[in-house]
Amino acid sequence: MVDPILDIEGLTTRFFTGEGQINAVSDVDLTINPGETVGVVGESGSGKSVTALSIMDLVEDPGKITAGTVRYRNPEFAASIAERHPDAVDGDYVDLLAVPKHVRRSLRGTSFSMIFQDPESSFNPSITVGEQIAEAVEVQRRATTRPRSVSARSTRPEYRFSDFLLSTVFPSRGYVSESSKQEAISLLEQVGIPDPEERVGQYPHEFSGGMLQRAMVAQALAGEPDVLIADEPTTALDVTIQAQVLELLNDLQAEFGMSILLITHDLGVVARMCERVGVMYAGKIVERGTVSDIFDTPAHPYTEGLIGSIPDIDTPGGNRLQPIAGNVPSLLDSEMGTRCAFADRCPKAMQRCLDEPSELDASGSQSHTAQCYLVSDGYAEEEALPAGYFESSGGDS
Amino acid sequence: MSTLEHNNADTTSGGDTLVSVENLKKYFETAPGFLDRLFGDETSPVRAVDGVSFDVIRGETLGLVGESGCGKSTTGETVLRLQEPTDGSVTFNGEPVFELGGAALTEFRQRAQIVFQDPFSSLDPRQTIGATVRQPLDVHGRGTLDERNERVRNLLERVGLSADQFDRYPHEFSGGQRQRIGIARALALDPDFVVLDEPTSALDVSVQAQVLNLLDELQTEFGLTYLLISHDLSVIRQVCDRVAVMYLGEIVEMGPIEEIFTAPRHPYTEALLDSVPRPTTEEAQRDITVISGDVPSPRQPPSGCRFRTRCPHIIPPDEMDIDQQSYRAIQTIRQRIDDRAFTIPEDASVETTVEQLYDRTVDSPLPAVHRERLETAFESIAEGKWDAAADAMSAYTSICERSNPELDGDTHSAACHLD
Amino acid sequence: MISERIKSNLSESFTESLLPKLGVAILICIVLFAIFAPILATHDPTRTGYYDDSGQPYPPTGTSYETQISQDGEITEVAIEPSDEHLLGTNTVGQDVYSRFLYGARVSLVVGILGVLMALAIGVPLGLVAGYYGGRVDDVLMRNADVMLAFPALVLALALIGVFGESPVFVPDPIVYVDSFLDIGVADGMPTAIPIPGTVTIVAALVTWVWFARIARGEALSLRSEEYVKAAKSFGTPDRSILWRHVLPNSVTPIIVLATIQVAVIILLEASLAYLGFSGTTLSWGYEIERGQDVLRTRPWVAVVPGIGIMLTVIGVNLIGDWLRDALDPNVDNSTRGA
Amino acid sequence: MSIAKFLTKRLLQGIFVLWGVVTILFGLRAVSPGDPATLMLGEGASRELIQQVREAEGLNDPVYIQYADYVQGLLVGDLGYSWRSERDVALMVIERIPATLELALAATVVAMVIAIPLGVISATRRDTPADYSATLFSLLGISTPNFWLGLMLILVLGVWAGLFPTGRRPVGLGPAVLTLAETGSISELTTWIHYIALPAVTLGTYFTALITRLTRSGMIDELGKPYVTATEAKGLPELLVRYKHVLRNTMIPIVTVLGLQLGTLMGGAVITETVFNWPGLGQRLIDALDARDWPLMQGIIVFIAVAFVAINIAVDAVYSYVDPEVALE
Repeated sequence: MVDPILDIEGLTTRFFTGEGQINAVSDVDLTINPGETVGVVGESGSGKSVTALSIMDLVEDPGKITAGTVRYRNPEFAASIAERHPDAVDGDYVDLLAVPKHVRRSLRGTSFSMIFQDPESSFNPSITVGEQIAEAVEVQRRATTRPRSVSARSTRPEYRFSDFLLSTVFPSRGYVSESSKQEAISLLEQVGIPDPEERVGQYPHEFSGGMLQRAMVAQALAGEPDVLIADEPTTALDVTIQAQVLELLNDLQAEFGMSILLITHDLGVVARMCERVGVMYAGKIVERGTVSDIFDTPAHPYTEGLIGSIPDIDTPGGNRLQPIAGNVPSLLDSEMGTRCAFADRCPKAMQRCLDEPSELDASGSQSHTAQCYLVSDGYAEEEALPAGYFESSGGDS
Repeated sequence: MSTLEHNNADTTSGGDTLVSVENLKKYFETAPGFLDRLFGDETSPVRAVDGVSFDVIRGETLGLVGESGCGKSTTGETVLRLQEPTDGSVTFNGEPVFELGGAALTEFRQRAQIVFQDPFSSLDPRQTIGATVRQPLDVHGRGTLDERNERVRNLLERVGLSADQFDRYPHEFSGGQRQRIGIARALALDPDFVVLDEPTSALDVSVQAQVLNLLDELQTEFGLTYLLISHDLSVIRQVCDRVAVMYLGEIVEMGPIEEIFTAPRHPYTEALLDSVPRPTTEEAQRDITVISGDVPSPRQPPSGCRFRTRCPHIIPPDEMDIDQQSYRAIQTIRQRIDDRAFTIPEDASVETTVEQLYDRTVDSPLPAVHRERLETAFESIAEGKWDAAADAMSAYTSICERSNPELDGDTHSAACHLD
Repeated sequence: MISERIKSNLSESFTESLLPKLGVAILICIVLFAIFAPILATHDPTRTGYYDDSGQPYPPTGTSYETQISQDGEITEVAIEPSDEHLLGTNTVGQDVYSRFLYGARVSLVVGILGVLMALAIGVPLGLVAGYYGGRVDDVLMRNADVMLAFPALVLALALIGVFGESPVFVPDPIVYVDSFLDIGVADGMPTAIPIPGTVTIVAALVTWVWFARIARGEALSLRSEEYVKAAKSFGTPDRSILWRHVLPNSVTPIIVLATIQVAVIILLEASLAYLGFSGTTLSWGYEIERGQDVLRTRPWVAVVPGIGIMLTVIGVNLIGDWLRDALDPNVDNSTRGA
Repeated sequence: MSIAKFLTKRLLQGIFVLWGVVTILFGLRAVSPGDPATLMLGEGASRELIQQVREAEGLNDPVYIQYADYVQGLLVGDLGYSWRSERDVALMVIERIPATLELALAATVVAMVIAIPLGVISATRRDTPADYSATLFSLLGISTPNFWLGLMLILVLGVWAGLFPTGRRPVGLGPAVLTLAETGSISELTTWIHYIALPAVTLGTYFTALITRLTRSGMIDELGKPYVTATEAKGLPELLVRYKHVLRNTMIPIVTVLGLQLGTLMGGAVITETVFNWPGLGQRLIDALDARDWPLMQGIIVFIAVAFVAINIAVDAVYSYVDPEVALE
């Protein structure tokens, strides 16, 4: 069995807002093996994007990662920081939540890259696409020309206000070197953008959505990352363009061998791209398994409901869909209580689901597991709650 | 049923046609100011809808499917006269919609309604949901205030909300609930015809299923006719009786739902269906034809068939011996010559330039005859003679460039030169 | 029209930070000063000179102020220092600085508020109509707005006042009027009418309306493509009713914020005009500062006190403007929606 | 549409605006009370003399002819003659430009140098003492009437502390630089700096406060945009993200606002010049208003409008350079 490149355990991220504490991500376990594509699927507000941002250390105020470990396997990196941060290092693994911010930042763009949902708003509108890709190349170039141990130790800013002033007066004194700009052209070519020489000098608004998403893929590849995190990479695109981008990601993975963490709400995309899947609901992974586990033998009533809700493109319509009743629950701590978050909408909810939810069986041997008493204790020993149980109390808004 | 011939006197020909759209066009001009005119800056208009014809039969659900920017939403809004058309006509129940005025227009406004996509912008945040749903009744002065309030309460209950939420504001509701409120508003005047403009695309799948079921129930209950606009083929198949597929302002294929989905005739429809990833275990192994390129600009749509720039089945000239893949590649090169899109290295010799261009554009070996033509064209490019390059490639002109195929007019009609 | 969420945002940001409270406190004080000036004042703010210990008027009756200067060679004898009699001293013509401070608040607030109300009445309807209909109407309005913006507000105001004169309007003092029936403690001899600078108020509105028109236009322009406006059109709501029921209520927030900020701007404009001597009333803080300028070295309070008045009032108004902007701006609560 | 074409278009719009300004001024003059000839000659002039002058000045012509004459004069740079001093208005305007320009530039420099870093610090260290002080400073800055601020500066720094002179300045920048070039003596230049310090601070305070606020709020808005997260995800140095990406995009709208606020700067200059007895255009404008000297007043206002239009076109030019999308859409 291979060692995972990324091993996440108990990841918990909360937002501390004026209205109260929001439990965006609670106790998430996830492993990603080298060269593998792992999907995280869930509806809006399920915490899947925050999970991605937490791994990248890009959670913004008022959000905070409050618990968990994110262990990243990279012997070279582990060795380089072992001396200064012995607590964070465990063999080849480094716990990224136990190292200082600037060390984690040094992994962005080089070990981890990210693609975002909306390419139009993810590029700076006033800087050319080529320059922005070249920046990513430059990050990688500087990281490799300088030993990592130095960058990990250094707290001196790499870039200062004076550099900015200089570059506004003398454009040649900018951060990005000429060779990185050349590299940007070949990256654009690699992701299948015609006329890359022309395209590097254009601004984001001169690109179509699909082209811009390719450019973002190019930007993410600049650092030859170990893990590519794709957060809804095709949601903003049309289906024919989505097919192009998914194919591109598959080809590039075959070529570079990176692992992909694919975050999406589209079960079809998961089925096309992934080997293993985690289903998220209300900040938790409620079911985990291979694609065939999830689609052929879903164990959690939520997964079942999700699959039942999707109209099937390959069979004649007219039959009623089987929707999940109710709405996505609030993640406000005060409103969540201790019950299983899905109990209100679950057709099979039992009394015990209201008292304390089942745990996700995290033991490694169990590849297919769900956070539900139906799975952990075999089939229902108790009678399901009567239909309409929640309607009297369940005024949602 | 024929979409080719239609005249106002003969509205009963289909017996049950509720809405008939004839050659509808909607162009968006970027209104030129005085100075624009002075400078001759009248940019070519966006041809959002460019000659669309279809009928909607009473009681059916007609789907209008296509990718973003294909003009499907504009079609929906223009049919309801929320936008003034550039050309064409729409008949509703035998009345010419664009010529209506006064009482007849008021009547039309009551009988045709719309449900919008965005549950957040479709409700006025400063109005209670009761006032929102009541507004159509207020405008048309239906009954007394008490009667109207009573009707609103009934409607709210009918769409699955509670009548005592009358005085709440939109922000207190979830996306799915807001969409229900929008539906209640559209039903307030008891319309015959409802345009559903992407009614579920902003919703999560579990909520989408609830709303689709609700729309289905309401259709039976109130005898509604729907025009469903959507980019989601699964939704279309779930709820529609017939479907029209749009590409770049035109309908490329139209027919009964099952035929379109099981035996698509237009390469675009085929590609569209193929591109949708299925949530099944077999999906990873399914082979799909990925169509290349982007949708062209609706300001300058391609000549002839608008899909030809991306079509995987573009027709080579008669008697030309060439495989589809090479022909596709050559067509792409021709397009780029027309766009002057090749960058020529400044200080390279003609030979190296030709070599470079050839390497960049051709992946698989070509028969000698095609290779020679290409090299001639690239030489002209290297010398800066774009027109000569285009001439050199003119042997490849396809029928798809020369003429725009028409819908062939059967129950299941497609606009393609292939058959 | 004001939803629960806005109310809760307002109260939340009010209780959470100090500055809005400070702003409200300052402004309440100034408003109270202004309203109850006749009761709080110790002297008639317009009466020049003072009475010496023996009760004899000084300078002697019949001697004009100028004569007094030429005889003594200096005027410092008239502007006396703060004392029990004159809490904040007197100005160069012997008027009580404290009493004038109170009455000055009236002029500032009335000009600021009236000016903004007039500017709202001109700018908002024009802007909404131009933005909603677009086309020719919009072109004409925006070109006019460009022309208005090319004049510095103060310069345009000066030019207009040059043309139309200062035309002060004497408004009867309601407090003194009430006092004539019920004795509510107004000292004898308080003026029964106060002068409001008429031209200045109108000019303030004329140089301000453009900003309201611009913002209302922008709101209408974006609101007209909102789906709820389209929905209203789809069931035949007349344009007039759409403007009134949808467009206006949804543009109110930025207009209120702008109106608050413009009150501050107009107060400063009035003070500047009065300082330059174009106000039409001498009962103004700006005018007092001008008077104090000549004796700045020896009698600083004459200029300092009214300056503090202007500053506090404008700070109060700006703090409230900031509070409204922070609480009403829909962009602010994005932080909780990202999760 | 090319950038050149865009700017030509803006230029034509600018000419339209100037035409509007000129027309409004002419209209105001036409409705203003008082007979120009009487104003020119003084109250005691004889009826014959007044008639003579009216004839000579074309005041008896129909209004549209007077208007045509006036616009025609403007087109060839003829601003007419001052009623009071009978000097060429164009000259009277030009001779006062340097002083006002010096003041405006000095104030702008003061404002930019202080405000932008202050705004950046305030936005990136929200809710720290630095942010609070910057907020407080900008609140005071936009709330203090500048003539009063000028007086207080004179009182405190000039009179009490004796750090700066308070009288009319003895030398302008031009002559001071000339002296430096000829004799190598910097004493005149230091005198000039001494004299301009307080007026520049007075005029600049409002702008410093305004730009600080705009920078802070603009920066906070900009920091919340998705591209910032995406840029951080690339692993770029934090300060690079902050300056090259965020500050740059923040400055674009600020420059536009500043262009529109030029009127406020000119209004402020009028006041500041009066307070400090500064020999600039603003002071001359007040004199002209006091004397109801219409040609002079018109000349100065037209000049200000020209400057306003020119600067706003320059702003658009900068705009189209840094952000082609916005300018050309």
